[in-house]
Amino acid sequence: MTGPTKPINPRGTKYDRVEFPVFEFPVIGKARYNYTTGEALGRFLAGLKEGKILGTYCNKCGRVFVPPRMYCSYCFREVDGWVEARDEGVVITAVMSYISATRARLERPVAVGVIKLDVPGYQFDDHFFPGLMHYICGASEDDVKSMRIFGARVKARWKPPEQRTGSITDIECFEVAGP
Amino acid sequence: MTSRNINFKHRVAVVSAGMTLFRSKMLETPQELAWLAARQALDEAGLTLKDIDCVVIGSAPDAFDGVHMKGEYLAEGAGGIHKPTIRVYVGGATGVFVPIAAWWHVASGLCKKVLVVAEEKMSHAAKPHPQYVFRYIWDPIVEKPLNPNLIWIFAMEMHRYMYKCGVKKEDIALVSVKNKRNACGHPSAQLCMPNITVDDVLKSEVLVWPVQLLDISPTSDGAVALVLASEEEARRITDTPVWIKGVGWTLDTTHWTNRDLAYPEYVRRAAEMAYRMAGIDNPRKQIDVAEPYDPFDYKELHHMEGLGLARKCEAPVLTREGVTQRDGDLPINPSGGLLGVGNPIAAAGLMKVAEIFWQVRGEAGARQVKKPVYTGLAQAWGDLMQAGTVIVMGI
Amino acid sequence: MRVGIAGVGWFGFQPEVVDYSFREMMFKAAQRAYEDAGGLDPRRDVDAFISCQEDFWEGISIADEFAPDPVGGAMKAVYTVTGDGLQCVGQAYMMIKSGLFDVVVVESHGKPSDVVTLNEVMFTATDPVSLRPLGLENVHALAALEARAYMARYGVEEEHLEAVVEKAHKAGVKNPRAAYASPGRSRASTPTVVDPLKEADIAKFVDAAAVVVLASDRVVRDFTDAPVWVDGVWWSTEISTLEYHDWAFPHHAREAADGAYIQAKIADPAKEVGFAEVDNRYSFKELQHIEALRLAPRGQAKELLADGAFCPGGRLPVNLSGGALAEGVPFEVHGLARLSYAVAVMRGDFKAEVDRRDVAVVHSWRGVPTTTSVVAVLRL
Amino acid sequence: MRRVKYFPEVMEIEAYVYTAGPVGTKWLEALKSGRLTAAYCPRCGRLYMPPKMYCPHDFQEVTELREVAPLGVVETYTVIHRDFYGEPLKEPRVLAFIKFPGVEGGLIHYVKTDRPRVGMKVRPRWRAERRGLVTDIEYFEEA
Repeated sequence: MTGPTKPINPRGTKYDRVEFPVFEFPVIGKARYNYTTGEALGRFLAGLKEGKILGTYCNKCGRVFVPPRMYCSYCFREVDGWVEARDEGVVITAVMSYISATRARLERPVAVGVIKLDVPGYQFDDHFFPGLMHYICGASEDDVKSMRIFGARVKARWKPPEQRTGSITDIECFEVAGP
Repeated sequence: MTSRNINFKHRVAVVSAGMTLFRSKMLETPQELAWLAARQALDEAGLTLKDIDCVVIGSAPDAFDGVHMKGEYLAEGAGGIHKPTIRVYVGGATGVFVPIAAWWHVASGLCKKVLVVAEEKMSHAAKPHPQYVFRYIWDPIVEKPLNPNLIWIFAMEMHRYMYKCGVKKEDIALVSVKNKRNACGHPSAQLCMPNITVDDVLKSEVLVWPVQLLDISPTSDGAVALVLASEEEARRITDTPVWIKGVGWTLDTTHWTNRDLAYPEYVRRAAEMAYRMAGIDNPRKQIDVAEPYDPFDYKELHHMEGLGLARKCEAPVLTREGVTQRDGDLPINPSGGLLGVGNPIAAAGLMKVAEIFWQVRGEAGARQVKKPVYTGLAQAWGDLMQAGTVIVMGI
Repeated sequence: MRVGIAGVGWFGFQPEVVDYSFREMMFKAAQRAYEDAGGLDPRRDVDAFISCQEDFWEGISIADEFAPDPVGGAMKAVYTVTGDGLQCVGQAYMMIKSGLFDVVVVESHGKPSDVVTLNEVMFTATDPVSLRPLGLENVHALAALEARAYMARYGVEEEHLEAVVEKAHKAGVKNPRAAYASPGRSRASTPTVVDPLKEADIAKFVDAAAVVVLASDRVVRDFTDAPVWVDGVWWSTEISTLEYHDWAFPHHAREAADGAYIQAKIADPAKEVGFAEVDNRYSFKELQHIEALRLAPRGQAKELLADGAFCPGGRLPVNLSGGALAEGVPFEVHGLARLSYAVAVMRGDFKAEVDRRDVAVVHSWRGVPTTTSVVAVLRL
Repeated sequence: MRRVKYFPEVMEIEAYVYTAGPVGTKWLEALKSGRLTAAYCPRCGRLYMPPKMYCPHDFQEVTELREVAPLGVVETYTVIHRDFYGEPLKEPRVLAFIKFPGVEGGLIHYVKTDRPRVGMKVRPRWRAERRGLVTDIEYFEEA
C-alpha cells in the first residue's frame, strides 16, 4: 500500500464562537401551516375528543390501521370502514427520556413507547399491528432498564372531556396496569 | 422486483472522490462546502467543470441549512451551472442514493461524466440547537404534539433490538469504540478518540435510555463529491476505475409505530436488489469490506444483519470476536463511520461510498484494511426507520 | 428503446381541497392513473416510484417519508426528487433507458392552501447573505425585475401582457380543471402589485396531485394501446445567485429545450411542433418561454401572439389549458399539470382546437427565485 | 361524521445564524466600514458581486476582494405597491437590480426615488451604525 492517505488535505474553516459578521434570521412566525387533516385523521382527532381511538380496516388483508388512513398500503385499495380500538394494549418497546425536545435536561425522566392496541375481534402479530407512540406513566426507570416494561399491559389515561381539544395529547399517557 | 442481473449497455465507474473536513461549525457557506468537495473530486480526476455533463446533488432537510429549495441554492457550488442539475432526497439515506441516481444518469447513455455532490450544514440551525430541527420529521398531527426528541425513535429501535436479540449494552459499545478509534486514520475526522473504552461509553451522559452520549454520532457540517463516468471515459481518466456493480434501495411504510423495529426488513430488500444486479449470492463471503450506516452504534449491528453480512442477532458476536476490525475477516466501517468521522447527514452517506472507492483502490492509507479488497459495499439509512440504500462497488 | 406514458391521473386543481389531506389526494390521483393504465396494480407491476415535493411546501422535514403508502409503494423502491414533476419524469426516462426498470410511477402533490405564511416560505429560498436581509414583503418583486428587463430589451408593452392574460382566460374556460379562468375580467381593471405586473399578471395557487405511469416500449402495451411517447426530456439550472443571471431572457428554458429537441431529433421546433404547454405563472413568462423554446424568434412572440399564431386554432397553439394563469400554480405539480393536459389533448380526451396533435412540447419553470426549467417532447 | 378539519402547526426554529464564508465575511466587514467591494478571480480577471470563494465562470478559488466605486446603474427595477397577500404597502418601495461598472452581477436593493428608470445612476446611502450586513446600505439614491 503506497501513497498518502486519501482524502488528501480536506479543507474547511472550523469556528467555535461567532466573532465575525453573520446574518441572524429569526424564524418565528415565518413557517406556519394549517394542515388539512382530511377524512382519516380528521375523524381520528374528533374521536380522541370523545375519548375514542378510531382506526380503519381492510377486509382483503385483514389489517387494522391506527393511526387511520383511507387506503390500505398493502393491497392499494380503499379501506372498508371504521373500527374503534380499545384504549388499552401492550408495550412493544419503551425508553426513558432524560432530555426535552431542545436537548435540555428534564427534572424528572419520562417514559415513552409504542403501544400495540387491542381491537375486539382481531389478532395481530408483532410484524404488523395498530399502534401509537405515546408517553407511558406508572413505570419506574428500573421497569424500563430491566425491560420488564416490554409486553406490559397499559391503559390510556384520558384528560377530562372539557380539557380535550381533538389531539393526540387528549390522552395524557398510557398507564401501566396494576400487577 | 423485476431488476435482474442483466449486463447493461453502459457500465459505470467512480473515477475520483473529494471531501471537506467534517466539523460541528464551519465558516464556509453550504455552496462553498459543496464547491470545496466538488473542486477536489475534479482535481483528483484531472477534469474541469466543462468536462461535466450532469450534476446530481444530495442534501437532507432544508430546515438545517435554512434555505428552501436547497437544491437550487447548492447547484452553483456543485458545478450545476447551465447543466442538468437535480437533487434527490431520501432523508439520511440520501448519501448513498446520490451515486445510485447518478448511475442511471450514465447508464441511460444521457450523461458521460457526472459530478455527484452531497452537502449538509447543520450549524445554520443554531438557535436553539441543530438537533431541534428533528422535531419536524415526525407525523405533524399524530406524533409532533407529543414534543418528541429525535433520539426517542432510535432508543425505541435500539431497545427493541436488544430485547429481541438479547444484546447487552457492552456489546453495542464495542462498535462505538471501534469506529471512534478507526476515525483517527481519517484526515477529515471530527471525533478521533484513540483511547476510548467501553467503560467510557457506558459512563457517558444518558440521553434517552438505552442511548447514551457516546453511542451517537455528532452533528456536523461537511460535503463529499465523486465523479462518475461511463466505461469509455473512465478508462481515459484512471487506470483503476471502481465499477458500480449493484444498486438497490427500498422505503417501508411511513407508519413505523405499526411494525417491528427489531429487524430492518427494508435494508434486506434494498440489499437483495443490489446483490441481484451485482450477481452476489453469498454476501458474507463475497463482500470484502462494508460501510453500513452508523449514526448510532447499535445501527451498525442492526444493518449488518439487514445486509446479510451476519445472521439475525449474530452481529454483536462477530464484533466481540474482532471479525469486524480492520484486520478482521469482515472489516466493517474502517473509515470510522459517522460515529467517528462525523454525521453531516447526506454527506455522511457519500463519505462511506468514497471510503469504499479508496479501499478498493488501496488508497485508504492508515485506514486500509488488511485483506485484499475486490468488492465493497456502502449502505445508508433514513426517514422514520424506513429507508435503506445500498451500493456495491468493485474491480 | 422508447419510453411511453401508460397512464395519467390527477386530483384537485381547486383553490382549496378541504376534505382530503395531501396523502388522500395522492391516493386519489394514483388510483386514477392506474385505472388509466388499464388497471395497473402498483403492488405487482411497478419497479420504482418517484415523488416530487419540497419540505418547506409540506411543512414537514424529510417529507419524503410520506411518499410510499399513498401510491402503493410501501416496501418498494421509492425516492423523492426536490424538483418539478417534469424533473421526476426526466428521472423515470433515465431509469427506464438504463435497462434496470420497466415501469416507473411519477407522483407530485402540492397543497398551497395549507401554507399560512407563503411569502415568508418562498422568501426563505433566497440567498441568506446577499438578499435575505432585505426582507421583501412580496417575492413576486423578483419576477417583476425580470419582467421590466425583458420588456425594456424587447420593446414589450402592457398591451402584450393584456393579450397573454386574455388568451389564457379565454382558453381556460374550455379547460374543466381551470378554477381561475375568468375571461370577463380585464387585466387593466386589476391593481398594480409589483410594477409592471398587475394582479392579473400573477397566477394564483391551487391544491393538486398528479401521477404519471411511464413504461418501456417492451411492456407499455400491457397497460395501454394508445401510449404517448416521451421522446425527449431535459432540464437545466442556469445559476443559483440571481444577481449573476440574465434578467431579460430565461437561458435555462433555452438550454432545457435544446437538450430535449436533440434527444427527440427535432431540427426546427417552430415547424415540427404541433402545440405547446409552457409555464405562464407570470404573464410575460409565456412570451419569454415561447421564444426560449424556439417557437418564435427572440422578441417577436408578442407580435405572433397578437396575430393569433399561439391561440387555440392558431398555427401553434400555446397553453390550450390556459396554463397556470387559468389553472393556478400547484407548487411542484406544475410540470405534470402541463404534461397531463398535453397528453389529454393528444389522446383526444379533451377537445381542443389544434390541427396537429401528434407532436407537443411541454415546459415548466420552478418559479422565483430559481433559474431552473424542464422541457419534454411528446409524440403520438 | 364529525371531523377536526384543520390542525395548525409550525416548522420553525428560533433563528438561523448564517455565516458568509471566508470571502463573504470580508465583504460584510467592508460593508461595515462603509466600503463596497467585489471579488476578483485571478484566472479570468473578472470582478463579481456578491462575492463567493469560487468564480462562477471557471470554478477557480477566489480569495481577493477589490474596492468598487460606490456608483451604480439601475439595470431593472420594480415599484412594490402591494404585499404578497394583496395588502397595499403604506408607501410604495422601489426595488432595483444595480450594476457597477466593470463588475459582473451586482446588488438587489431598495432605491429611494419617485422617478425610477432604467439606466439611472445611484449611490449608496450608508446607515450611521452598521453591523456588517447588506442592509448597512439603507437604500440607494439618485447620484
